[in-house]
Amino acid sequence: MVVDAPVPAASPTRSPMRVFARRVLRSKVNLACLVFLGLVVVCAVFAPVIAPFDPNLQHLDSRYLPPFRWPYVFGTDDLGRDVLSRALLASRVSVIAPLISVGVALALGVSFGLAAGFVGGRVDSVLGRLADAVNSIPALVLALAVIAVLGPGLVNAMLAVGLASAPRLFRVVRGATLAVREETYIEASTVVGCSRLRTVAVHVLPNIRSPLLVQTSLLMSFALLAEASLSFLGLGIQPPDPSWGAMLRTAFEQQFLGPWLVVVPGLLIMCMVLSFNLLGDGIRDAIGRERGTW
Amino acid sequence: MSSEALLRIRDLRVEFASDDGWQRVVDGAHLDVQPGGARALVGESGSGKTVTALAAMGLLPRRHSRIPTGRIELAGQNLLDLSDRQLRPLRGTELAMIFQEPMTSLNPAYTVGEQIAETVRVHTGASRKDAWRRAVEVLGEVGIPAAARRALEYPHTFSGGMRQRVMIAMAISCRPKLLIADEPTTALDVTVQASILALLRELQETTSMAVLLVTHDLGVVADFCDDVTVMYAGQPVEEADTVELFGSPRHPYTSGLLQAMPQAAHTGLDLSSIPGVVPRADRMPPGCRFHPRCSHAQEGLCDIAEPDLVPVDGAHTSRCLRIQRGEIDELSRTVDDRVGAARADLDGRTL
Amino acid sequence: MVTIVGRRIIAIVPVLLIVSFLTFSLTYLVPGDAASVAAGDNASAEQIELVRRQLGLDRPFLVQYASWLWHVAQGGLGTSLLSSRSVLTSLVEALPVTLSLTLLAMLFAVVVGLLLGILAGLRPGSALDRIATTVASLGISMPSFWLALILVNVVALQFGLAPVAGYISIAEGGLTGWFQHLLLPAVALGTITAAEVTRQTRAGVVDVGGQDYIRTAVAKGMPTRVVVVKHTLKNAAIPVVTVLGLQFGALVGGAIVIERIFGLPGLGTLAIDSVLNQDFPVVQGLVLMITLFVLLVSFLVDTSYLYFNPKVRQS
Amino acid sequence: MRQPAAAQATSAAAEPAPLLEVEDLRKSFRRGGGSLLGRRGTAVRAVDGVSFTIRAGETLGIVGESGSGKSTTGRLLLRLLEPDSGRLRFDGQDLLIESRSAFRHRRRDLQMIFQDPYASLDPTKTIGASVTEPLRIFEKTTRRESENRGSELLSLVGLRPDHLGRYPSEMSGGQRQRVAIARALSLAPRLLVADEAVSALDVSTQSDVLNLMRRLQRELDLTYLFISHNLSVVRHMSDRIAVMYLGRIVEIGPADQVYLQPRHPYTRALLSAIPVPDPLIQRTRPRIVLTGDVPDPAHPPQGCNFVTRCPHAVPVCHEVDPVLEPDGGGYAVACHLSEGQETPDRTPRSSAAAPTQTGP
Repeated sequence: MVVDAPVPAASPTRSPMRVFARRVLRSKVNLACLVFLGLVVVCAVFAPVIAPFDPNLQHLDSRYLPPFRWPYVFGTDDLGRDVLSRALLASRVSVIAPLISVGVALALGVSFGLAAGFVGGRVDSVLGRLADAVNSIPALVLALAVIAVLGPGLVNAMLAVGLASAPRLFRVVRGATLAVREETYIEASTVVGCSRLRTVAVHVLPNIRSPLLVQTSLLMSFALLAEASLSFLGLGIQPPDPSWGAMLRTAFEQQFLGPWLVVVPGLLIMCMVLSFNLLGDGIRDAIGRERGTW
Repeated sequence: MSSEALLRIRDLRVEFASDDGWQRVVDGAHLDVQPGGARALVGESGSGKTVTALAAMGLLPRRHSRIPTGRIELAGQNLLDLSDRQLRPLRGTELAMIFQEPMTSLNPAYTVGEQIAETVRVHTGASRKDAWRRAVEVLGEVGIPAAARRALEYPHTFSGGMRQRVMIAMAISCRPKLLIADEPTTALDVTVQASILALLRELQETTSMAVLLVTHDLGVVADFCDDVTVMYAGQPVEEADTVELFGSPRHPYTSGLLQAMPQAAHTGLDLSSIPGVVPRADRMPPGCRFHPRCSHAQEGLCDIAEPDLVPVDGAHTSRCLRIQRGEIDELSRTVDDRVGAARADLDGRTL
Repeated sequence: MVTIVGRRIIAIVPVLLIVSFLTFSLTYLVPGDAASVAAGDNASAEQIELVRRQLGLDRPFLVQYASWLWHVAQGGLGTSLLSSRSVLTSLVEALPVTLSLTLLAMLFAVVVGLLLGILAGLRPGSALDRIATTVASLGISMPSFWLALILVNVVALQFGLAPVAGYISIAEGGLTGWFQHLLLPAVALGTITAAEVTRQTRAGVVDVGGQDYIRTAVAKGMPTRVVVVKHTLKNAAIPVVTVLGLQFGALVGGAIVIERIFGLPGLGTLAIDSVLNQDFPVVQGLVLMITLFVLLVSFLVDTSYLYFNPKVRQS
Repeated sequence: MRQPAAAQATSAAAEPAPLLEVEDLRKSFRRGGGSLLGRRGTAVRAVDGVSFTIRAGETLGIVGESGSGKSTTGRLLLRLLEPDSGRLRFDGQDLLIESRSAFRHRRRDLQMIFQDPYASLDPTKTIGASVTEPLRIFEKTTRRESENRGSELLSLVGLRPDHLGRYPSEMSGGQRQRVAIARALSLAPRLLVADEAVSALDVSTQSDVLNLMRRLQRELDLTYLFISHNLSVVRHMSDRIAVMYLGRIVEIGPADQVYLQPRHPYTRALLSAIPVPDPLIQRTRPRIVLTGDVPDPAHPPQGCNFVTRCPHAVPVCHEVDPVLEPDGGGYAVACHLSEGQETPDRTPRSSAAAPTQTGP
């Protein structure tokens, strides 16, 4: 009998994080998503340099141009503004808006989630009820209510979305913390003399990073959709600043005169949301296989 | 003759898909179970014993595993030739299986009576009423008190030992000729283990059902089985009658396992141990798979030549070149054999 | 079992209280002044003061909350600052539209999602599975209002197969008229949920398929049909039902945008109007009513666990 | 690491005072969880009045099946759980009057090894980081110092210094358990609680770890509380054995005596249930097969805890809860029948105590 696989030399030390990163990057889908997202960030940073026109410049003589009419690659809108230039500038909003929301959600969700999961007892039940309450108000409705108070605008809208999605993160963090808390190494950390704070920071947090990463990715996509919806309703970014959602609003208002206006911003939103979603799934799969190794 | 064997496994190889291609986790499994007999399949984790048992039931995950060669014969019929549809009527009636984890092996959404009655209905075409009656009857047979009432309850209301009894009831409900028990008592307490083993022994006597017991516990083997197959790293390394194997093991691995068990009275001494770990399926050493851990290994022989499983003493087979060549005479089985005898003497009086 | 249901109902109460408190406090974060908004643009200081006293805005915060809550509990949601109509009346008028839309969307999502999810989950890795998974990934990433715009453009404008906008109640246009007007909006709204249900169903079926008790069922010789229908689906249903409960809120949120596109006079349209005009009594009423419905749905979901999961039933 | 050893040497010269005294330790858990509405679950008495002492340098084994409270007892000693009542004295000092945070300095003296070596090491930390974490907490060691001490500790437990940079996922179960032992020893503790320390290991590896623990005990003058469900292992390791059932000690005494002349029917059943790895002996020895399972600890039976499964139960057992009665020689049993006629515990000691004389 012959052993098929040659005996490899002892493998060099691999940190779990590096192993994990390699697993994520091994998938072509994940790689493609990362490349696309990277591209959007590059566009956002260099939008003014790349854009062929001033995004707000109105070419009143060339309104409602369908795509591929030189020099307007993606055509022009109702005011004769270059769609490509607007889409490029709008990528800034698509990068910043989810960051605001997810930042808020992370700050609230992680701290409260860790507290609820690790301390448990009364703290847990009070925070849990609070999260339940906020969570039972649909995110967009909560955002509307906050906007009613603070007035329309991108930052207000995204703060509201962040607040509304915090309970989701809270639940994930709390659940993961509860699971990790049951692990023997947490008990062991108490035995070797770690204070509670040290245990949470050094032993709990790093061990919930995987589900946290997955949720962050998924929340980014949710926040982007929410931004688009609110801007579409005119409650997010205010004219004349472009966002992909706001561009769809123009398309909606002009759907008889320029039906093609709906294509570019919609596709961009979808690709970006898809990237975040697929990345989230990809990370989740990589964790799955991480668990399954022997 | 082995042709009389109820279950005959010959040269069975099983491979699992992994990131680095197919890995052979069972490499030449070989065993017989006689009608009404009890065969033990022993090994540590990673030895391939459970995979062999699952292969016999046709329960390997289809998409991640394959069987490149081998025969699994039940009463002369090669199960590997059968389609799933052909195999299905045999499961539960000819051969049945119980598992290590009684806590997760029962469907949480149905009552235990329903799960047993369902088996009876599918295999015998019995009416709902008759099937239920039979379910209650077997629950009683396996020693569940107030069986008629408990049949109406859901699995989560049963303790681990009771769930394993339910699993056994389900397995024997259609009177199979062979029961494959995969570590049936590993998850249970010793006193519960003792009662489950007693139950299996009793069922074996009353129904003349053959049992293939997969276990890592040599004590359980000594208690329950007529014959033993010891597996190491995907291969059977020794096969013999139980008394013979425990009395004079003919493979260094077996003797190592026997010596590693803490024994009655040699408290003051260090335990002997087997250095190292079981090699991974993709990192099998050349030559004898056990040689890197073997105290009897000979350079230039064991690390080069691959031994076969051959008879060394009557029906006693061993996969050790040095034993086969007669270079090792006696492998000690315990540090002091007299200890065991003394213990027996003692048990006879105190218990 | 009755006590479990009772306990679930009681558990809703504190959540509702917190929500009502949050909603009520919202108005206090307003930079402006509710009284001056209510009194109108050209009101004098005395007039504003009068309105303030009429509205009871000069009392302590908690007292105001208590009296507000007392009124709310009796159905008194106040009057709109803009139209001076009863908030409750406006809400009750708009509610059937939104409910029709969300329930139809939910139905669409469940039918499509379960079907695709089960087919995909039974054969993970097959071509059908890969197609279903891809479609679900796309569906979940598609902004519902973008899909709505495309549907309007293609189905309604280009081919004229459905009305572009508007709502007709069953009383007015019969079941067909009602259905025709809601079909496109419901599909647009339900697509994300359908995709979510597909994924969850698939995951549930795959997960249950790997459980020990499925192996037991196979080992005792059960036919594939029994293994799938009886042993797999009932257990796989639990996470799916959970997702449905969570998705209801998302549907209501999504309905706001969809209603705007299709010109449906539902809660969403009401919401946008009142938000833009800072009509707080209406906003408060909306938040409360929507939350109540979300809680009601999640209560129904919880109750359905009793069927799927005997452990919950007996605890 | 050597300092406490010296302290012990002096105390060992005189009649050794117990290192740890446990008195009437109790702990119950609530099951069925309370809610905001103040509903309370049923109380489960996990540890129900446990008392014992451990002398410096000895090993006390605690054996019992699941639900016996043996692991809870171990956790109570380290205050991983707070006892409901009882007294804990370590080296003469009351441990329970200290606040939880003040108790942290006791970690230097009291350490623990856990069952599952796959779970007791933080998967995101290197072996070096895990082993030296106690040093960094208590002694604020520098990085280089930690590294040196880490290498020393690893070689003490038979691992190589280059294992320091590895992650737990790259090590075998036996190696991980060695790492866990090294971490527990880093602060030179005096008492080591080993909770099912080898249960998750294969037989061949298990004996390695047991040998290591015995060697370390000799070299470092350690005191062990060795908790396991495996009576053979406990017997191999312990000087004295306590048998627990449903939260109580039912029998405690010198290992030989408990193992060779068990008096409590449960201990006997337990011994009889462990199959001897020798078919000739195993098949001829008489056995006691207990009926039924361990009762639900939330609803323990009336009278003696063991009465529902006891083959010898007499009416008094259903009525009166037996107390653990010491015989003065460090041996105690909680059974009404321990001095009675129907249990043959009066076997002549001579033959039982000298098993090695009966050769084949």
